[in-house]
Amino acid sequence: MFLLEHEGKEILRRYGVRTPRGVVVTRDDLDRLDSMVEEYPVIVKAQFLFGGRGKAGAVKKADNPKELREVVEKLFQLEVRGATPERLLIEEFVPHEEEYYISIMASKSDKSLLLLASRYGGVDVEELARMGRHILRISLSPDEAPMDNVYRAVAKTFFGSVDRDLVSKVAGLVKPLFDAVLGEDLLLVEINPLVFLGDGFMALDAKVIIDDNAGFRRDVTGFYEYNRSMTEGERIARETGFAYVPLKGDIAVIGNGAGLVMATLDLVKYYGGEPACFLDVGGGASADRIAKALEVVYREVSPKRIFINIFAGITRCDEVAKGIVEAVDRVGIPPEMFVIRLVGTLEDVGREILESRGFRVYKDMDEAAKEVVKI
Amino acid sequence: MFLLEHEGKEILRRYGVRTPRGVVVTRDDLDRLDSMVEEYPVIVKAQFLFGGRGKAGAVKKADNPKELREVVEKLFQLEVRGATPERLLIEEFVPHEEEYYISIMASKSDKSLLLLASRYGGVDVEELARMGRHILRISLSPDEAPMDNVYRAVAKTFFGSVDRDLVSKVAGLVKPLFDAVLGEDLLLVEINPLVFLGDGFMALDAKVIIDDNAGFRRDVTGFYEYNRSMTEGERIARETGFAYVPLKGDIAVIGNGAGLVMATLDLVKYYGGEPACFLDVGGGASADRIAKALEVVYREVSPKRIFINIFAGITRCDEVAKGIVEAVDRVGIPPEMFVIRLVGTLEDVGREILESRGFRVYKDMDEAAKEVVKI
Amino acid sequence: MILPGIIDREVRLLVQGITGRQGRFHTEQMLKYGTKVVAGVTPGKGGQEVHGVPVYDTVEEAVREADPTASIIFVPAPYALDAAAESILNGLSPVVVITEGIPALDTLRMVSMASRRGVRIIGPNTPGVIIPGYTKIGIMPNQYFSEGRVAIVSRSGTLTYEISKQLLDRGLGQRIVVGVGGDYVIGTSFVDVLRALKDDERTDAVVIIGEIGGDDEERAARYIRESGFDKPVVAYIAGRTAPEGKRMGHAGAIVSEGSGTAESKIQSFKDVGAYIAYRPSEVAQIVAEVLGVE
Amino acid sequence: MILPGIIDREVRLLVQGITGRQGRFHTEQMLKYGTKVVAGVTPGKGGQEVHGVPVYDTVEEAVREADPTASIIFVPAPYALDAAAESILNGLSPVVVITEGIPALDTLRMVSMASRRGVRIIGPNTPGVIIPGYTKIGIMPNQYFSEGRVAIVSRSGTLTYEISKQLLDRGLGQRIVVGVGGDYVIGTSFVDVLRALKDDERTDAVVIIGEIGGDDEERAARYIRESGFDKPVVAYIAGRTAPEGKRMGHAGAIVSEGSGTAESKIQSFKDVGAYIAYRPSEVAQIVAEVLGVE
Repeated sequence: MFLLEHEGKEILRRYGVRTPRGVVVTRDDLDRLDSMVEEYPVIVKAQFLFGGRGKAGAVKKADNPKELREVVEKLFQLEVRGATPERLLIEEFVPHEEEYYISIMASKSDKSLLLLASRYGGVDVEELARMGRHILRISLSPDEAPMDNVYRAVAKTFFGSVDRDLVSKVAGLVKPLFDAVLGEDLLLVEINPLVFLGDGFMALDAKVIIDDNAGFRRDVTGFYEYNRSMTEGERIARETGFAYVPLKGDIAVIGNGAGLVMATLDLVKYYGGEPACFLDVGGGASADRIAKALEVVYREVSPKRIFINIFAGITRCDEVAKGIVEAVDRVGIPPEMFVIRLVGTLEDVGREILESRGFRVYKDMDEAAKEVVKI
Repeated sequence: MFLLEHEGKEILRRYGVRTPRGVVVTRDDLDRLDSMVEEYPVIVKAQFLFGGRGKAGAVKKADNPKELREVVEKLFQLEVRGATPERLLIEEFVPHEEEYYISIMASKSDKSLLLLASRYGGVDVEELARMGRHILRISLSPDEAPMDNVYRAVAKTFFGSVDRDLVSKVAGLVKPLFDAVLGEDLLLVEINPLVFLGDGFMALDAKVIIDDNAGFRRDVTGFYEYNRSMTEGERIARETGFAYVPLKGDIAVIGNGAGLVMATLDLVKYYGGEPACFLDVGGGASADRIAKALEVVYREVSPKRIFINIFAGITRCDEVAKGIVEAVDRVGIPPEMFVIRLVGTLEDVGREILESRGFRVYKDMDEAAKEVVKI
Repeated sequence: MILPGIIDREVRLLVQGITGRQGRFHTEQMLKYGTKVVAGVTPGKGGQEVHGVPVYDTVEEAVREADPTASIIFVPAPYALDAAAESILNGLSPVVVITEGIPALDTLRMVSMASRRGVRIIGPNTPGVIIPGYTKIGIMPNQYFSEGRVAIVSRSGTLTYEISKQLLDRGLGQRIVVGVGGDYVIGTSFVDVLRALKDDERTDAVVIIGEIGGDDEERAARYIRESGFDKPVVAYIAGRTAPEGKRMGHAGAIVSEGSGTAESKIQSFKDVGAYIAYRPSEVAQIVAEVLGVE
Repeated sequence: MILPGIIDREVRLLVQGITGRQGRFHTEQMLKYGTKVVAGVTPGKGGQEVHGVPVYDTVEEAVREADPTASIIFVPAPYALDAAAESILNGLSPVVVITEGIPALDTLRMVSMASRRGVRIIGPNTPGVIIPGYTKIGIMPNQYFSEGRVAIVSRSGTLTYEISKQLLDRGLGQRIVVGVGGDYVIGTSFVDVLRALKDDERTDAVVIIGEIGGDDEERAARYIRESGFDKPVVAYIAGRTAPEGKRMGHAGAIVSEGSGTAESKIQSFKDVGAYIAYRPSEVAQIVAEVLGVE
């Protein structure tokens, strides 16, 4: 789960990383702006769930209350990638010279925690790599506490020096970052730009991702992304445990298994169709669950057709068939909307149920996909 | 460094392990015994730096002040392996049925921390192994905190059950033990017997070894073994950084390198002599250091002969030679006491110095050893 | 029949979480397949039996009593690290982690404990491993696999059964099928499996079923080039049409800020001379052509 | 000339603590011996040179600038773990730890970090490793070693030079000499070295110089039997006359409560058919006889 910048910074502060003084405002605060901001200049940043805000014009400076008002109004109207911000972060302007980069992530390729640092912050790390900038990489297991050598390497990277005082300042940044990663189940904490103010570091930005899987041991329900405006279908899917992603097309795709459903989307597109959603019912779905999934999809994406692709292992084809019948009878989905491909466990039973209700049941995924795109 | 039982128990208590209420007495406390012990019966244990005290009669029960007095006087006179105790530990008598065994050690063979546990305490672990008793073994790196599976395995071993309450009681013992090992640089913590009192465990005994090498990060100078009556030579050796062990024979053995000195002892014995000490001057010893070593040995073990065996790498034979000359001139060691074997770096210079003073210098270790035993 | 590097010795399987619904069901399925399931563990359920398999309270006890060599884990996510650690500490390998939804830090800890002890973790969130005709340590339906000479390594479950069945329909059985798992962090990567297959005389061709997210496929391609891997490789990548920033079911299946795209993966495989299948049904077709089977 | 398992690749050496007295002296000695010392590290001394070897502030920088493959550590005990960790994190192997007096927990951490990453730690408290005629990563005096076909693995320093010289006197050079170190916990044990030597075609015979304490010798003996190790082994154990409970110089050299005795070690070696030398001078004599050299 992505955190908004201000949420990420709250976590950083809790672990002892300095951030600029700031205040979060919503549209409701427009009339109270003057009382909320005391010193100028300030930096105003639209809070989006993705990076690249600088380029998108989502970060602006204001030197006085009048400018602040203008900037705030402008940013609340800013649309980036189809979204307008619900919150802005207004922060003290922090003069600085150098900008640094640092991040720690759970790294798939290293199978460990990976620290990256560069003396050139402000641009993203992929760009640093393309520019041939030196990027320090250190891999530690979660059980391995960073030692002095880690702080020295970072100090050397930032300042070209392992001066003791600098190294201890670096420790005062890096140790808390590792603590935050371990303490909050972070998949990523990235500070870019990071600045050095002589007596220590300050995080001017923060990109933080919390591991959704850690929900059983820490509360992640308070964050913006968790509560962002979801579609009714997304909400039901989350409650029910489906993997569901609404898309732009008109052919709803439902199947069992993430890989199979992805492959089915690709196949629909391959034959010229446009998927309306991705919905993975998971393994061993009951008839009820299938009917529920169909209901979500039918109500929400108003598809022209529904492509059901089941390759049954633990899943039973009879349950799938019953679920389809239920969806038709109870939810009222028109039978002609379905293209059904069904193979595997109890295939014959499922086929019989469906054929007795007049459905055609495909064995071959390609044939079914070809049929579904003929709308 | 071995700790006395009461010292080990103090550490355990600091980490939250229960031990019997108790008091340490020395010979000075003999007249105050009555005021020091309030409840009876008590167990009185002579504090030695080695195990097997039960068999040696160093543990006794007393049911009243009179018995206590008798027992205490008796134990202060007890001689085991040539030592009499300076301190006794008087503890409440803890009635119990089962006795368990648990230990954690820095294990050379496993290259990790090794936890051993057995449901049969009271005898030592080697004996348990010989008896074919099941001993639980779990190896963890110092970075790997024990998880529930460790506590379950111990609970299963002790009680044949993984009942939640028992497992949590085990956790309340095992976690503190690991914490103590990590927090105090222990090479070994062994509780045998360990007893279970329904609401938790209690350590009736404690064998604890602290890593001497950790002296730079924790104070180990307060313990009994550190302050035990040492010979003058042992004290000087510790200050100077020699490895020095006084022995019973009459041929002092000095060399460079622990393995070489051990081999030299063996060789002396092989040819029928008895070593008076082991002294390793270390690598690259200066003339002063050599003279110092000779002085220690001469004063302390009053040897009939001094066997110097130097195979010089970093060590320089000229320094060794000068050291010998200095010991003769300044300390007054009779030249005829020496048998000198000297090879390696600057051998010729060293030999010349010594021969000019009338010493015979051997090249061959065996020849020198044969010579030294002819007393 | 073992495949050194993945399964190093005869498999005597321990099932952790054997008394749960999933554990029971798949124990039965594995027994039917012929897997030597010698023990189960569920703390507190020691002394029971599940389909004739004795259940123990601890792995240590199971090891003493039944001598298992490998483990499969059906324990819920909050307890999965602890369960895996217990098998790792007892030297079982591989440890196949079926459980879904394990926090990444727990998986990292698991992998780190394992790698230090030379234990192989497969998964988490994997259907497991099957060596048709020999053993199954997993949850894949028995009927879609049969002894043969095509190795499959895959990040997906159902899609693998689909492709495996299509191979069977063409008379092509499997040497081994390894589900590496759909999670963000996994213990065994494509490269680990390729390394084991490189000189395996029972393998004629390798099918890689990848998907968006991460760079395991790119690393596999690099390994193919650098190691001089000379068996034919057929790659299929799912998620070519997945939108950026959306997690497609699997925790690891996400394209973020332009990295982890299907295009990048397909290109990497093309660059090293692998055959690319654009539809699942093409996989079996290409393998058949490459091996000259019709 | 490398010995896979101990030294897996061409040695380009990094010296950690190069600006200290010991570091400087042995860098010079190693250079004289022909070791490719390519870099040194002392934090805060970056930019200097020691005997022509460039000094860096961090291992990471040294790796980027000078591409070392292995490291030797002369850093004082309180900082040795940190220094070793730095080399381990940068993938150098072997890491030869000369430092004496490192706490056992630090060594355990070192070994654990290393084993997880496939890095070999030699030592601590070791004279190092020498492959005569090729490279020296250590502090042993150059003059007592010469190219040959006898491998020596030893817990002792000076005693090893003694025995090595006696071998030379009989015309027997060394394939490799590995000081495993005198500490209580060490990274590389006798068994690790024997495993590497087992199929080494350049080794005709192996000398094991053990001492009291621990059970490394007993494990080596067991390995000899179980692996079918078929090169002749000559064992010498120091400390036969050491009293119980006294630490004889080395942290690991102590007989406690009847375990770790020289008798036990000698008996173990006898049981597996190794030749036993009772005096240092017998070692070379036995090796010469066994190899038919006179």
